[in-house]
Amino acid sequence: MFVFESGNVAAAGAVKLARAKVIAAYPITPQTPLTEKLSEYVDNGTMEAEYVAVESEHSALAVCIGALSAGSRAFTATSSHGLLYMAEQLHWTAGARLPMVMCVVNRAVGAPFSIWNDHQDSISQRDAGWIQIYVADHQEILDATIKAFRLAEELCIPVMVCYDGYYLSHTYMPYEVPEQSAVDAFLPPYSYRHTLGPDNPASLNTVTLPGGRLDIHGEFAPGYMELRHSLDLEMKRAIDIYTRIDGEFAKTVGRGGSPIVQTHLCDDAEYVAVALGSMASQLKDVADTLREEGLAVGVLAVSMYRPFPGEILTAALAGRKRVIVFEKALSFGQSGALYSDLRAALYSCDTKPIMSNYILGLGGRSYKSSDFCEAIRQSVARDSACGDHMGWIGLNR
Amino acid sequence: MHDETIQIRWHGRGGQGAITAAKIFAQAAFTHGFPGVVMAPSFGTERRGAPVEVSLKISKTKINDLCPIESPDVVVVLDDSILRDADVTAGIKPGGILVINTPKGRAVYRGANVKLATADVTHLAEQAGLRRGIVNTGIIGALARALPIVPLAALLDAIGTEFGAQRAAANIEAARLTHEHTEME
Amino acid sequence: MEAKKTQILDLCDEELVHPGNRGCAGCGLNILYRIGLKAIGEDAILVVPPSCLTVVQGLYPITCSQVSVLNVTFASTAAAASGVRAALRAQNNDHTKVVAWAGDGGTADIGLQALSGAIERGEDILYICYDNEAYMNTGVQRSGTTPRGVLTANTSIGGKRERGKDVAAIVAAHNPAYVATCSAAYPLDFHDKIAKALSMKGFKYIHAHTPCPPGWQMEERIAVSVARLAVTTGLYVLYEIENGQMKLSEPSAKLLGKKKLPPVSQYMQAQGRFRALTPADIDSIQNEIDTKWAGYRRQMTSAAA
Amino acid sequence: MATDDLRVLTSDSHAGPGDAGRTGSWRVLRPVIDYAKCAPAKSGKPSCFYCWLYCPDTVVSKTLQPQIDLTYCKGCGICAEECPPGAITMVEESKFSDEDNR
Repeated sequence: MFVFESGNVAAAGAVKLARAKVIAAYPITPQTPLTEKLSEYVDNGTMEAEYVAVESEHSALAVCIGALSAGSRAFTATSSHGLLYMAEQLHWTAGARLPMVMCVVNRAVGAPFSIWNDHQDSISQRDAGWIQIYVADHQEILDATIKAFRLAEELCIPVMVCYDGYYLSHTYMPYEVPEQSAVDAFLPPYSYRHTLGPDNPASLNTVTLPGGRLDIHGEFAPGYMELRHSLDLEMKRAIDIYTRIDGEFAKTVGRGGSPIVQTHLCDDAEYVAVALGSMASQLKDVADTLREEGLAVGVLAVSMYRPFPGEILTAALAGRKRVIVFEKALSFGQSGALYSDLRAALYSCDTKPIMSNYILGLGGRSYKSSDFCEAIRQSVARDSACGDHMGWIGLNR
Repeated sequence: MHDETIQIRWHGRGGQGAITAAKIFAQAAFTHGFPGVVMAPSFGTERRGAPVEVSLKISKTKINDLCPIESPDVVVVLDDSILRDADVTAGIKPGGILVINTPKGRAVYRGANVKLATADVTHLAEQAGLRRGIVNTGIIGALARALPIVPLAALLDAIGTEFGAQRAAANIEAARLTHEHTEME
Repeated sequence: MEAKKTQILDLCDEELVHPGNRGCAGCGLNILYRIGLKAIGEDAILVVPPSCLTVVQGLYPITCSQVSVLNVTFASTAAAASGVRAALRAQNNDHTKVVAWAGDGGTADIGLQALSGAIERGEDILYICYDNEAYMNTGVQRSGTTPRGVLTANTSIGGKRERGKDVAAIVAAHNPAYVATCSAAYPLDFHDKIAKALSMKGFKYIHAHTPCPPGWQMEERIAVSVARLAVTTGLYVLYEIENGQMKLSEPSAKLLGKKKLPPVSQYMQAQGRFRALTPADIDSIQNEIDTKWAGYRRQMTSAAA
Repeated sequence: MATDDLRVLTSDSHAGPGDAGRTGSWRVLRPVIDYAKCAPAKSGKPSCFYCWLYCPDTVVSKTLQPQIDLTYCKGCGICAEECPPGAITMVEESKFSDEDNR
């Protein structure tokens, strides 16, 4: 069934279809309509779940940590300062290997306050041990959120589904809502290997020594570093596992295809524009326009940013003349984070493309398709001897 | 492709229902031959009474550009008092359509290169049985007259769906009446 | 009807805390934890933030606790416990008890926001704060409940300048189902208050005064007797609050009949941490205690009249 | 254990004695019970057990002749302090021979 709703409602619908049992949330713009909608579902009985109206985002994730550890599927969502207020809990969730799913409705981070969209919030938490998925439209919000529960629960690694504040959260567009039966067939009931309770007395997340230690049976148990190593190994498997999960989703629900990266006109592209989120979608129009001008431009959307699909990106981008990365976030004193990651991934290929990094849209600074066109033309026109470069779009100077 | 997109910018006041009006029009468009429909209120906070904008893009293909409208084909004004506060025709394409709820007829707006459509929606909606000041369904009728891309019947159906049994009739009537009484240039 | 008071012989013989844990010799928390778990039983999930209890529980992969424990971040105790309860509710499990167990810093300071939120929501959990009146686990720094004048690692010259927070009163101001104060010197009272709290629905709070030999700068062997002095001198009052009504518990109620309480200086002189107090400071504390007890006596007389 | 086997692992500790090792070695003073004074031992009926009640370390048995598990007893002396008839004395560990420690 097609509906015409906002991105936040699409996300809420996914959580309902996924039958989350515990929802904890604290209001923050532009996340609020999502969690308001969930509270409405719980109140009007269309969703059988506990809604815990907490006093902070830190507590929101704490409630979810408690719920997941005690054996129930949980969900929260946040934005900006809310995500950063959760920061220690983010690391805790990943370290505890809890299969959490959270939507991050991307918003700029203060000071000064900005309620508008950029990616600084989630990008600054890329190293928290969460899988990060960036989506480009409402259908992807809904599908990715449902798939995220499968992924999180198969790997015991938390997943952030990130989508642009306002551009997606408050924008209405049509999307298809799957049947509950199809989602049920795709997503089995929640199970967690470490579920606490009288049947399984254990103390979870206790102090762990730098070295290993014998357990009560005299067997050698790992230390902190082995647990971290395991998290890293498992997270890297997310690329293959999510691809498989996407295939199963396509079978049961009927949509899917390229869950890790998505390309548009890339086969013969000499120049490839790379971006996260709704920008990547807009770049398709930009590529179409530039193709009409005779520029062989393609687009690559990075849908899964953590784990970083370095091999897939290298295969897709090696040998191109230029790779132009558009970003709404910065690692201050360096460059955009996606750009650095991508540049590092391409270091190993023999035919390295020249790279450009454009920063735009910070704090909701407006941009339009013609800005992307202009930046790509500018990048292409640069003397290749000048090498890689960084530029800003829309900066008043 | 974005060139074939019809861009409609709505101007209203917070609480006036511009978002609902745009949503109803968008839903009807989606079910009547426009797979690409994207609607968004102005990004940021909304305050009751303050001017608000809504962007509505309608296309035969999927819309990828989610940026707010800068060059509208059509501008819809829910209340002529907004003309004092906002430059509603900013960026409007030459030959674009300006739909205004006003009792003043064409005298309300003097500007070149714009096709004007006016209706006294406030009055007509009251006549249809709505409480004074409810103009969002009426204005849909005016837009349907000025931009006949969606059959009126489809719009009236969409209004009915949006408001449910009790309030549907008066809202549908408001749109129908306005559609009938809209003055086109 | 008052529930029958548990006697030592009635206590469950089964131990839910293994020996050989990392608690300091003479740890008051260890007494409370051992006896408390007897009241709580195995059908429970404990939620514990960083504190001495984290250390007492043990280092991965061994724990002294024979019940389920979820260790959580410092500020999140009451919220995480709320999450555990929400999950159990979603699973229609109304028998497993959810008990948050935190120190004074984790309760009065960094955990106060989450605690307040959980009480306001009426979460069906028991929250136990063991109050040893400083951040003992990090090496004895002042906490919100450290009394005035106490020497700690970061009030090492003249002692803490400010009064301690009355957390039980803060909690009581939220109107939860149950509030009680306890002392490690009265483990049976602690046991019975836990049992009573767990028989109720809604938010229950127990604040337990807990001696810490290194933090209080005293010999291990007198830990319990010093904690007892805090009660018998009238400094630390044991009570329960139900339906907004406060009732003194037996060890404190006994003091009502006394014309004159034993001097509080006995309590202070037994510990090194009060060294910075002058005789005048102790006099003024004594005056405060006497005024407080005069008030209790008046209340009792008017209630009886 | 190969790290590949650690998939889906976090720290899940399980209960067992001696997390901190044989904590009896921390002891400087050893509690010695004089059963001639000890109430349950003397009367042959369960009674008193203050030593058991107040022991922070779960090392006193609730038996007619209470036994102290010296493997883990940290020697805090609370049992001696709280014993109503004063049946427990704290004796310096150096007074005991290796033989006694068996």
